[in-house]
Amino acid sequence: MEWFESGWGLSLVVFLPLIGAVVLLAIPKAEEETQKWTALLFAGASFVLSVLLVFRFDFGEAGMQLGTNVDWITAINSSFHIGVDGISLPLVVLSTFITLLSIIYSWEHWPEPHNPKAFLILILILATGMAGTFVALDLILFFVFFEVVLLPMYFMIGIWGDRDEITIPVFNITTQMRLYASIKFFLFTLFGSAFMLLGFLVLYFKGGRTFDMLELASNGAEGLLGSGLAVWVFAALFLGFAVKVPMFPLHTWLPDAHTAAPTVGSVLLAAILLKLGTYAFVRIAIPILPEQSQNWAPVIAILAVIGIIYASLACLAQTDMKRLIAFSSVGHMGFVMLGIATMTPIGINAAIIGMVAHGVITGLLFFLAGSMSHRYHTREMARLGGNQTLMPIMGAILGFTAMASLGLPGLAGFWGEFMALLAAFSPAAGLSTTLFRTLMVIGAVGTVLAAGYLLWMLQKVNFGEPKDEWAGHEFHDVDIFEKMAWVPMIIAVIAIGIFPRLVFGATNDSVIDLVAKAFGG
Amino acid sequence: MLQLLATANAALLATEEGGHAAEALSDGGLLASMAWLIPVVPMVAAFAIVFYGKRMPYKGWDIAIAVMGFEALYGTALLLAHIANPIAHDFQIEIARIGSMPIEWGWAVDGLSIMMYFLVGVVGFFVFLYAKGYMEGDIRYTWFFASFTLFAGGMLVLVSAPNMIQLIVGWELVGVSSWLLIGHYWEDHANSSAAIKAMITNKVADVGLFVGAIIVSMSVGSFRFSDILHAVETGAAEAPTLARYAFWAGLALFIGAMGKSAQFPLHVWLPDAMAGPTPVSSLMHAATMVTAGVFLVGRMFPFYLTEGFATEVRSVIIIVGALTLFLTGLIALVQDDIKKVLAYSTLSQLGYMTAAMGAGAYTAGLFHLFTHAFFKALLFLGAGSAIHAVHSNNMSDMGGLKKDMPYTYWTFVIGSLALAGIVPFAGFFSKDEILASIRYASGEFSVADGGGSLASIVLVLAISGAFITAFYMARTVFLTFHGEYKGDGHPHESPRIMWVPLVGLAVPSAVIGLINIPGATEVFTKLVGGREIPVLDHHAESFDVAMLLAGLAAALLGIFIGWRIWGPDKETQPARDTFRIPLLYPLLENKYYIDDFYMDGVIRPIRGPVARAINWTNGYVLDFIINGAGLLAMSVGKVVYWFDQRGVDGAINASGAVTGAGGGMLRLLQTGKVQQYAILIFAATVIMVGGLVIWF
Amino acid sequence: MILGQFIILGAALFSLGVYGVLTRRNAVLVLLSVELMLAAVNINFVAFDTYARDAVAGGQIFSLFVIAVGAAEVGIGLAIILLIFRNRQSANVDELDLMKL
Amino acid sequence: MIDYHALAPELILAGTVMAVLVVDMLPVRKYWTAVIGLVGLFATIVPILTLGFCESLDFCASSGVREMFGGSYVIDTFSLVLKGLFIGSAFVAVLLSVGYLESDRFWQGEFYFLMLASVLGALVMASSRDLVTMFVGLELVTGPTFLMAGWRKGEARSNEAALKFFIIGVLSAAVLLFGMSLVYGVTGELTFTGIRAGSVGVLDGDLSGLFIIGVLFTILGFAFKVSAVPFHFWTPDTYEGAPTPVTAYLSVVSKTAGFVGLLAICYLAFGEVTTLWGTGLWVLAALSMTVGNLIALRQSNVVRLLGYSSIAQGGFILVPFGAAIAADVTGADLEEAFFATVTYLVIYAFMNLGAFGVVIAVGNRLRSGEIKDWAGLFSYAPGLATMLGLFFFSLAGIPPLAGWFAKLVMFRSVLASGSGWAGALAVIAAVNSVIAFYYYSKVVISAFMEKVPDGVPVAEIREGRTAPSLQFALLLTTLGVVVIGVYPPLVSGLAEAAKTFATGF
Repeated sequence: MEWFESGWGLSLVVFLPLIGAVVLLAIPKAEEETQKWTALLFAGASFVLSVLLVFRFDFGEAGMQLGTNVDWITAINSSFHIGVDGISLPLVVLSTFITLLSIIYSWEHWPEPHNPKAFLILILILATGMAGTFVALDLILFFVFFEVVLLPMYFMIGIWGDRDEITIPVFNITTQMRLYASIKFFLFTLFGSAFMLLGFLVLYFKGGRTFDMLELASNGAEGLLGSGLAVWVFAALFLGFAVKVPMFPLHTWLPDAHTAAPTVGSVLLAAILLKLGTYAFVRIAIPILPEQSQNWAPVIAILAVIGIIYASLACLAQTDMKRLIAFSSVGHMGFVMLGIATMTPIGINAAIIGMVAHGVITGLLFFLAGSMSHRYHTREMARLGGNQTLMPIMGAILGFTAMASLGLPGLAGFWGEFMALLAAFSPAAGLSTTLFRTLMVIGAVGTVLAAGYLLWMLQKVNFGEPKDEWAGHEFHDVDIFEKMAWVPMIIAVIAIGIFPRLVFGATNDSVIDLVAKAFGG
Repeated sequence: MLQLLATANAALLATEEGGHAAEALSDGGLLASMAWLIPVVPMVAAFAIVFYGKRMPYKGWDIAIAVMGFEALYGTALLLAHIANPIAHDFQIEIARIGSMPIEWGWAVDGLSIMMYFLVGVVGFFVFLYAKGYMEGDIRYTWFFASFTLFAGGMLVLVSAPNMIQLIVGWELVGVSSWLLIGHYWEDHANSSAAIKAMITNKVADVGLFVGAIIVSMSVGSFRFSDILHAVETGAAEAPTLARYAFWAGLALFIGAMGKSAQFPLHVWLPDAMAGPTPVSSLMHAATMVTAGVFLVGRMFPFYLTEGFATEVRSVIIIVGALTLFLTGLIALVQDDIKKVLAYSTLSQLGYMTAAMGAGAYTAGLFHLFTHAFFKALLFLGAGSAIHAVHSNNMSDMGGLKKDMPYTYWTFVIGSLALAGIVPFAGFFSKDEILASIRYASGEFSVADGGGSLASIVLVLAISGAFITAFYMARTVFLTFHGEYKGDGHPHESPRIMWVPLVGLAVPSAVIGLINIPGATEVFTKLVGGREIPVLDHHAESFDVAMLLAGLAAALLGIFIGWRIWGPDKETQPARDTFRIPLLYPLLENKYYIDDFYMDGVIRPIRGPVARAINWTNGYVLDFIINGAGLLAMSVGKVVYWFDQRGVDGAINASGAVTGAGGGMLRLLQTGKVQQYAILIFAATVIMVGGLVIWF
Repeated sequence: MILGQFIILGAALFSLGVYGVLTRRNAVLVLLSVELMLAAVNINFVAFDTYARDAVAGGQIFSLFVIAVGAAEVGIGLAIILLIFRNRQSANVDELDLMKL
Repeated sequence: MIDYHALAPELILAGTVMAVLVVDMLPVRKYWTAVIGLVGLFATIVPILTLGFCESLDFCASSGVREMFGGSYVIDTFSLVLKGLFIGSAFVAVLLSVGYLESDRFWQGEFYFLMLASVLGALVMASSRDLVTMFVGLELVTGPTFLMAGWRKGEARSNEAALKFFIIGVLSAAVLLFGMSLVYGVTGELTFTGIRAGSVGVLDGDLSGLFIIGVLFTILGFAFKVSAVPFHFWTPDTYEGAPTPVTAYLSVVSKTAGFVGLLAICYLAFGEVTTLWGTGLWVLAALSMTVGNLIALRQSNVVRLLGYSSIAQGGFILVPFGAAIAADVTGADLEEAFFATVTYLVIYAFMNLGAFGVVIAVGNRLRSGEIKDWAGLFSYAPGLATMLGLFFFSLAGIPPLAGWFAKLVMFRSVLASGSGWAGALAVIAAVNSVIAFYYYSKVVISAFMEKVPDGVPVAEIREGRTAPSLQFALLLTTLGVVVIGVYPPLVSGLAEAAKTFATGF
């Protein structure tokens, strides 16, 4: 296993899906079964290897492991430096896990216009981008992976997305949902990441001429920048990361993208893509620019809490089930950002478990919303109702997932929310306790609103008598592929809820180490 | 008002003396170390029922009743062991570590939790037994028992909690399973709305619980109750952070308790929770859920009692308790739905418990919780039995059931007498202790300062409450079981599976008060006092005769007036029940308009205009900026493109028009398109060159 | 030698050329105007060369190149103009607006 | 003495040009002219390689910089890399032309003759270090392209493109020459080194006015070549009207030659007067990016869109120098600018040629360059559509396609100088790269996400075959765009070698 631990294992986890995509290219379009099995094979192999990583991972060690550092673009001092620590490990596993389940789910659920080959290729490319972002330790490598996910997602939304006509408010332009959403998604993210890249480059030139995250952190790059410049660098990074998270008020791409995307697209978008932004805050912003992170922490925290309340209230006004779930993501990511903004080990731990939990739970919610709209051909909650009668298992899973989403203790979602609030009680030294404690209370109020919109959603969707329009319809309850995709997620939600060490066990040491290095203990 | 609070505090603080000498505590041996089974078994069983229940002979009820039987036995065993030799021990299993704080699952085995294990087990057992008969033929029979088991299990997780995290977990599990149970008949919109109301009201209170738990845990640096209470024990000087935020923490925790224990003004969910099947109401109002709040205050009691910590919060607690017991009792008077009467009576009794806690009477409050659990479960089951027979919840459809339903009648009367506080039934002893405690507090208060009369007012309210309780219970008994039958069909006594539990609960309702006669049998005092950190509460050494007489007199008066109004003349009962006192009646009928205020003043605006405004902002403000920026770029592109293609013509034509007289010039410039490009190039060059020549 | 006068001559010729390019409608005349500009360039080169007494006579050599290249350009230009004339019976440059907005 | 090894690329190409003419006269199939041309281009690569790897070769007489003709003609790594780029681009451009010309029965022999002659001019420009050689090289590049632009003789648009191109071309050549004459007059020198030496302190002298006009007129001549705003007006019309392979050639080879000339003359000749043109380049870069992108937003024709896009891309290429000079950077940091420019030029060649290749292939089948007519391309020609996506998103700079690296090094060199002016230009560039994505994606949206319009003979098109030469060209460029994108050192190594040009500046 020497080879495995010297970076090959990690590289395979990242690149196997990409190899799979290339292999898929060679398979004729007609042979759909072969395509599916190929995709499953590569995604499965990537997942198995990522689990193997967990077993080879030394949990007593806070630093980077199982990685490698080889030359890549020597001309600009950028190298192929990868590795995992406790912070990235859960996220890597999460990304391979969700990818695998997405492929399983897709088996019999192809959005229009069909074309499994192209769809699977996109999923696999996405998988590489997602896993790659979590293991990259070089800013340029990170940037590339960070951006690689854009194109597949753009095409997924644009080609397989929702074909409903929408009218853009104020300007009265009518267009198809998927076209508007896909380009909005891309432009937003590109805008953010263009500035993020500028930030990276300034870091490079002023922070010791290296793109290596670890070196930048240990070099004290921030000191080299000088505070005047560091503000701008942080602002640039913030823009890039915050768009991806997304943080209020940069979130408006998200409801559209999630609503328009095909089911698997929404799942991947919610489960993994959003995490890239928050992960970057933890991995890049805090270690490299600790002082600026601290200066900006109140702003981030305030925006995060505004996001929580704002998104929850917006949820209450939604009539479209998917859009509701999409807005709820903004709220949940608000808790994650609040945790990060406290700059404490507890807060960052909370953020990471929040990311994992949100990934699984909201992913599952999107699966459910997708499957339901596939059956009912509508996502209007007013037209649903009585789903529990028509499809008892689906309804039960929806109920379970909604409970998990509102942060029911004992399920995965609780830890992220509660621990983030916990951390807000005593933020890192130098941050205003009054502010953070106020935010803690407001954030806690957000949980009430979250309960409100989720329960009312359940009431509208699941409860009551079925509407007359469904009389005579034969609805197939959850099918085998859906079960195969969802049961592991349900198990994960419960397992993490009951035994959070599954995540904290990996993250805690690394987070303590990270915070200690950034803020000197 | 503040002045009042402050002086009341001074009074209340004075009660913090006495207490019990710490006895030698044992770790409980095998019985305690295996007590993890108590919360785990029902949780596992709930899932087992979901997946395998339908294949069982009794469709899952068999699993559920076996579990509850186990709980009752284990609870009883622990109780006996504890009485014999007080046990106080925490077991903690670390499940994660966050920062330097461990997160743990565990189980506490001490007086307080053992009392709750026993209570939940025994009352639960009877209710589950009864539920088999009551739920027979239900469309979701198996599912009901799964969620019912989860409900009981959640409560056991809660009471077994040795730390804040687990308490919250159990707390929310209870909440969510109550949501499932209240909304059991979710086909009807009203039922699911009631379920949501319960959950959301509880969630509002949970903000308090969260905040309180966070403040306390973070100040101490541990989630463990033992650590927190130990910090309290060592005093404010040793735990300055905790002491500094003690008021807010205590208040926040109490707000949490107010939700679960349905204290005014967060009581609104409980009456609506009647939408669930009657066994649910029975268990929810007796041993589980509503007791959680009082339990929490009991768990954290030293924190509220110790000088330098949250002592000031106690005046809030006692006021809230008194208001609840009095105001909700009045509402019970005007209800027609028998379950609603009982629901408001539960609220009122919870008010007693809370007031007792506020008065610093740990034992009295918990003792009332204990006795109340038996007779309230009994009353609900009895009411359920009547409902089962009549197929209506309304007392106006009942009447004269006495002769058809003897078991139900007699057990219901026992329950009612216990609730009314008639000697020697259980409620008499517990209520008396509460009155005595409050008087003790108010007495001290009067001595301290002649100004306020807070505790005295509370005492008056409490005694009036006793009167009201007896009054509405008399009304209920007479309207339901006496008089003429007003419903359809012929009511029959319920099957044995339903009346056996009634009898089973009637016995403790009658006699269990005897276990804690002041000065004589202080079993319960020792029971709940057996904790690792001693609870230094006030506990009467003997009967407070004045209070005993006052309480008893109020109760008897209530029964007497009730009998006078509804008792003697059977035919005209309903007519008298429709008697409406102006002003007061509408107020009570509309529950002081609190529900309306919440609905129209808070929920609807938030769900409606506020949410829509936010959504509007999203589309019309934020997106407007984004789309506007995009479209602006497009329009600028259009302008630039126009200029690129036509602008040169335009500029030239314009200049030509200006210099119109110079026709030659104009003609010269009316040139081809290629030349326009050339002109522009030259113009650009000339500008650049000119600029630079001037510059240098 | 009076350099200034030659420079002025060159500049004047150049300006005349520019004027011609900008105002003539006929493409052949435009082409001739460009030749006028090239002539101005040649005058400059030769004048500067002589004034500076350039040892390698760079200016003069350059002017030879300019003459040669100019001739080639005229060849190309006339070919294009002929082509256009053949296609649309006109060599007016202001009619070239097929691809305008 | 003449170093024939050093001159071998030019000589071989010149020989090829002759051979093409001769073969054209022989009674053989006309595509043999193309084959000869391709072989010749391929052969030209050989001496470039031997010169480049001279150090590790036994027969190579001397290594390092080779100077000839009194320093007027120089072979260094910079010129070698660019020569390689020219040859490679020309190779692809020829491949693009073959099918196009055959299908429309154009005159083939002369076309390749002209194209190769133009390439020869580009090779000369890369090495020339005096005004005369530079001018001759430039004219050799430009002259044949006038004719190539008008190659579709019967079509009015093509004629118009040629005439516009010609008139603006000769006009700017005249302006350039006038500028050169003034520069010569003030400094008395024609070689770049001489001019640089002679221009020390000239701005403070009596002749500063003449010198300024000279320098600016010279730069203007090149600005026309690289179609920098506001000297870009001919570009869209010419690009649209000219045969598409010619447009491809113009937008890559001819444009790159312009950049090479601009760099050489600015740095080597006008190195002492950076204040004079540094700000100018900054403005040109900012204007080109912004105006090019904004106008491209409005385009409905793919070729015209690519025309404006290439204007904007030209702006991006100018950014490193605009920033570096505005920030008054010298030495090692300037190497970054050269590195960035060369990298950008190489990657730009791949992606732009590829984009035009797709446009030719699709245009051949659809007979339309209107974006809306391309709707649903993915459904009936998935391969071409995918390549379209690759090239257009590469142009937009989205990883992992090669364009991202070009943009990255561009930003990198800007920020290397670290001044406020440079930062401002970086921000402008960043915003522009977002705008650019919008119009590139417009084409992609049409091709991938919209329904096939009525009346498109889908079945027929599906049957249609892309010429093998075009397929080969597309394969080359696709591979280039993807492989470079994933492993940029392939390009950065070349650019590393070329950046030594800046040393000593």
